[in-house]
Amino acid sequence: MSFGSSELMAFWITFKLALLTSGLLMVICIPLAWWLNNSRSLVSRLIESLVTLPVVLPPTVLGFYLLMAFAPTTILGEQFEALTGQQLAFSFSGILLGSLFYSLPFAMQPLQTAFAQFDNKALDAAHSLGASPVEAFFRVTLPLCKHGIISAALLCFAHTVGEFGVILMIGGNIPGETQVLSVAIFDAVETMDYAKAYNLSAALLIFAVVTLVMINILKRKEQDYAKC
Amino acid sequence: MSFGSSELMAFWITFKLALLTSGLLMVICIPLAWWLNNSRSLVSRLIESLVTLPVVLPPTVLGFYLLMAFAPTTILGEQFEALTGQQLAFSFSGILLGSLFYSLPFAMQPLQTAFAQFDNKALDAAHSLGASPVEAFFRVTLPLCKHGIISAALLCFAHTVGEFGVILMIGGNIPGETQVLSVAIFDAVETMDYAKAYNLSAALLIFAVVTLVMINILKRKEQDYAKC
Amino acid sequence: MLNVDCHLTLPGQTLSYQLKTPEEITCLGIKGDSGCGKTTLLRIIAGLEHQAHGYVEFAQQQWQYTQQQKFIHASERNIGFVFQDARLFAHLSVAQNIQFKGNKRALPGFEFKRVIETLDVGHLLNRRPVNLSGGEKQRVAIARALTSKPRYLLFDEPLTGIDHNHKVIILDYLAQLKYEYAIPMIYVSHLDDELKKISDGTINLNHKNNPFTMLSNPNRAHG
Amino acid sequence: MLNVDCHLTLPGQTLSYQLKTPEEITCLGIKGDSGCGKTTLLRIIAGLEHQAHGYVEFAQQQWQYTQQQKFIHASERNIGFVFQDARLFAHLSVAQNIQFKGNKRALPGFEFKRVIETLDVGHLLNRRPVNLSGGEKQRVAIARALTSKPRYLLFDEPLTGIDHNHKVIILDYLAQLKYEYAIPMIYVSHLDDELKKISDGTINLNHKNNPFTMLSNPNRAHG
Amino acid sequence: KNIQSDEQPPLRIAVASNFKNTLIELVADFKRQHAYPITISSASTGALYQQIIKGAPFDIFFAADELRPNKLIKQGLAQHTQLYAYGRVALYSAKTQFNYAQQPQTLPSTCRIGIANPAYAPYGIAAQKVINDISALSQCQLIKGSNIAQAFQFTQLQTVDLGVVAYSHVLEQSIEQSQYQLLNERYSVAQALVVLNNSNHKHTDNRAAQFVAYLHSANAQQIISHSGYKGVAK
Ligand SMILES: Nc1ncnc2c1ncn2[C@@H]1O[C@H](COP(=O)(O)OP(=O)(O)OP(=O)(O)O)[C@@H](O)[C@H]1O
Ligand SMILES: Nc1ncnc2c1ncn2[C@@H]1O[C@H](COP(=O)(O)OP(=O)(O)OP(=O)(O)O)[C@@H](O)[C@H]1O
Ligand code: MOO
Ligand SMILES: [Mg+2]
Ligand SMILES: [Mg+2]
Repeated sequence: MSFGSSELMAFWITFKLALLTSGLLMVICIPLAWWLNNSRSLVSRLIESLVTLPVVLPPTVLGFYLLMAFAPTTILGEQFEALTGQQLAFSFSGILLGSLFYSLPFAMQPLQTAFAQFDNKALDAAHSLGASPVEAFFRVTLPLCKHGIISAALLCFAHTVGEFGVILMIGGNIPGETQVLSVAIFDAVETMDYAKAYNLSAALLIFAVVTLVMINILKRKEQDYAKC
Repeated sequence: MSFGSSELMAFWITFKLALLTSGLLMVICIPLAWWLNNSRSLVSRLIESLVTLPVVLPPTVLGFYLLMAFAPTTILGEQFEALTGQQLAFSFSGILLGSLFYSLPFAMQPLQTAFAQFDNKALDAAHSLGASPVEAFFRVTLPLCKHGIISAALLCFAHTVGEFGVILMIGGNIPGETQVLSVAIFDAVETMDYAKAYNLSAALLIFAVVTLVMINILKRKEQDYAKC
Repeated sequence: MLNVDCHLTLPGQTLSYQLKTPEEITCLGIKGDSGCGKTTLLRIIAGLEHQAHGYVEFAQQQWQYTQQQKFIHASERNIGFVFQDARLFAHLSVAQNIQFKGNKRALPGFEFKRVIETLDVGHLLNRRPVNLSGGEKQRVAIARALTSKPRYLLFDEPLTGIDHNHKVIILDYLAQLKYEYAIPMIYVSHLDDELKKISDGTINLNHKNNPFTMLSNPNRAHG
Repeated sequence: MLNVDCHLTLPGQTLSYQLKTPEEITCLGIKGDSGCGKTTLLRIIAGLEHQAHGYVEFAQQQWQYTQQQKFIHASERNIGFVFQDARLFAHLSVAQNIQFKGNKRALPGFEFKRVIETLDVGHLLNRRPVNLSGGEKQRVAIARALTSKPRYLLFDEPLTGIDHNHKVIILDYLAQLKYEYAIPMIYVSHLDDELKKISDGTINLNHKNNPFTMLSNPNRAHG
Repeated sequence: KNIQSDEQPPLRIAVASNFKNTLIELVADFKRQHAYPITISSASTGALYQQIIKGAPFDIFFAADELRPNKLIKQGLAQHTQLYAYGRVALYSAKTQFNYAQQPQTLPSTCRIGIANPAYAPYGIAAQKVINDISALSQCQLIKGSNIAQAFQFTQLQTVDLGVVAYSHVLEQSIEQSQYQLLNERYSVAQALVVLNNSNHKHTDNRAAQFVAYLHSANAQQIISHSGYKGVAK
């Protein structure tokens, strides 16, 4: 199979989007999940539930509401445009923001599971050895929850690669800017260019399998110490 | 807000579909995840990756390929029709099968995380007390991995509620049979009946928040013993 | 009573055991430096080491004979095992832990009430393991093993972390179980006074050749 | 050396401590039945019980004074703590566990090499905790606490599960640390001979009133 | 990457998915005279409309109906609409053992028909008219796709007995003559475009207008009618 420049571009945008989304989500969600798991307030229970919400809305509908929120007439859209001189909707920043929102639950759930199963007793040892709470978090909690973190990042990455309803709506399917691979494949199916849809899907799946197999082997190798 | 009978029907179908999907996925995925976590063969690594694949395909595209598989000209479609006298495409069984496929990764990931963090040492104790491997699995492993199981079921349920690309393709939007809520909301947005879209979304979100808050409070109550 | 000819390959080393003791022993003591393989031996006898190869016979029961593809699963050996690290079920209360196997009919000597009282765990029954002190966990673990209707008992340093007062009472009880009901036991400990009180003979795993010593013990069982 | 007036509410009970010992003690022994609150006391002194209310002073250091909103975080108390259950970091090798705090400059008496040798853990350095026996874990835990450049030492039944040979060597070393470098220590144990060897006075938590007994101990520290 | 002859952004065309393939051909032909970059974004007419009212940076909007362009004019986002093609509809059945497309009256009583959703898809509205007129179809169960391409796919995969589909798709997929029946022009879908007001500020040389003008050329009209649409030549 051979791809044109617009498909290669779509590959690149997809990769960039998925990587940024999963990276940023880890930065946002690791502290958030930790806080949710350690707080007992009703507020935290509410936030915990709100965070899962994007998942129950059909992506296109979520995209529609996000589009409304991103419009230059809203505070968000206005502020963004004032700051960057660029419109939020139909820009890469826009689809990134949408992806973050959309994949949030898929980052949160595995992280919360991991933190919930994490045994706080190891932290006492770290504190007694002079590690501050922050240091202990990075040197003890995170490594011991590595499996959950990899799992979360993986789900986010994969989910962002496959995302298309939201992106189609807030991205506007603009080649070279917001046209990601999933939208390109969707387009190919819609225009009944089945060969292209098949080739793009196959390339995507092969890329995904290779990445996943590698990650899973890695995960397995390092996993056993966790059972101490 | 008030809903007509077709919306109430859509609510009911959505609920039934989500419940069946998450229930069946638990039955399928718990043993599968357990096996994947305990096997070190390359085959299991490959299956582990394959299982995550549906997530990288755009739902509509996945739906298109599923529709191809469901067509009466394929073995699957033919056999199903021979067995039930009903066509697989555009039937409730069809969207159920599609949902199972589509939500599989969201069941597997939290389960695998939970099993990976599970400490096998408790099993030795169970065996020494006369529990067979199967009994020990049900009485020790499962309860100790409860958090991950709830998390997996939750993600599946929510994800199925929000699913629509696949269902749009293989469901055919038949009121009372395959028209789920997400498709109804999508239709409302497309028809520019924004009030209806808004009402349905709001109802869905309220239902989701209430369910999730309840589950999260439950989860929290029972959670602490895990840190022993 | 014990006849083991077995080896187990662990990452970095292979442990092998050739042990044979006279038949008339009821309680076999085991000692040896930390890391010499006491726990591993107990696990092999219990059937918890699936990678172990060889022959295991305990109290006339042939439990493993790898050459003949024979391996009785741990759950079918009717043992009670007290682990070095208690290993309570975190999701169950103390009462549920103790009744894990169900306690419809207790064996004579192992009556539920008697075990609970001797081990002084009655006031802990509604607690979760996470809310117990180290010694309390250990006592619950002993109670759990004893109420599981065991026909054989394996103790891995059961009384470490238990205070003197409780220790005396529990050890007396175990000695009585051995004496009255002739329950075959293995008892691992670092403390000679414990071993002297309960065992009829001891294996010192530090001594590669001829590790067994017979003790003349007034508490020797009837059976 | 210890002055504690403190209470802690646990699910189902409130533990309270009013303890005051003479200043000239270097190593304070603590004993008492299992579940009487020894570990909890140690955790309060270490600053690991954030819910404890009251006053904690140890070796002239005022570490907690709830009325004055004073609470020094555990990580700033310069303590070495040996937990009853080792509590090694599962994701780190033995060497990484021992060097968790970094070992740029060791305190005199706590030189890395000396600690490793005395605790006989040199051959375990590349292992993961999951691959250690119970006694080996405990020895690594002691080594980890000692190499962390502690100015104060808290031991919670450190030598349980350790065989006689190692025990003698380790206890000698601890006594020497106390004697030569006057490191303030608290040592919890059920065994009188251990306490007699290392401590200058003991608190028996079973005795609600007047729990402290001074020992005349030949190993009393210089400082 | 496209080398841009000047600093101007590309000409951005939004198109309803059913016309995308035809538009690609038109753009390729147009580019022989005009070398500037053109990008094509496609989605359903409804989605594109929503994006445009939220400020999507498109210059020309090829809708699949007249409704949405007219709305844009009412909202002050465009000046005037213009028809660019009539989409034609056909009956199509892939079940080769039957002759449903030519003789719908032979459909079994438990038949299923694939159509685009009449609630919002322009081709669906046309399909609804067809069903109303052909009594043999009104007994069938309707399987509604979200657009006309889905209706075609349902039919092609034989998951429905008969589909009311776009003639352009029939030609594109080289469907055999015996499997479809081109329907009367009465059922045609009038497709209109608008040049969006925003566009005029972006390009100095009226590119949008140039492209729209090109559509009336003989070349363009030939491409359109070859693709299965009825042209709009005056
Ligand atoms: N996490 C906890 N939650 C609730 N109660 C606890 C918890 N930890 C200990 N306890 C209870 O507090 C009391 C004191 O426990 P502590 O661990 O201090 O005892 P200890 O003197 O160290 O006993 P041992 O000799 O068995 O280690 C006991 O009654 C115990 O059951
Ligand atoms: N899971 C394991 N993986 C690899 N090696 C292990 C494992 N468990 C124990 N070992 C090693 O096997 C040897 C025997 O361990 P074992 O636990 O049987 O010792 P032990 O005699 O019970 O010691 P202790 O008195 O400290 O409990 C030791 O060298 C130990 O490090
Ligand atoms: O072009 Mo449509 O929106 O499928 O009728
Ligand atoms: Mg051991
Ligand atoms: Mg204690």
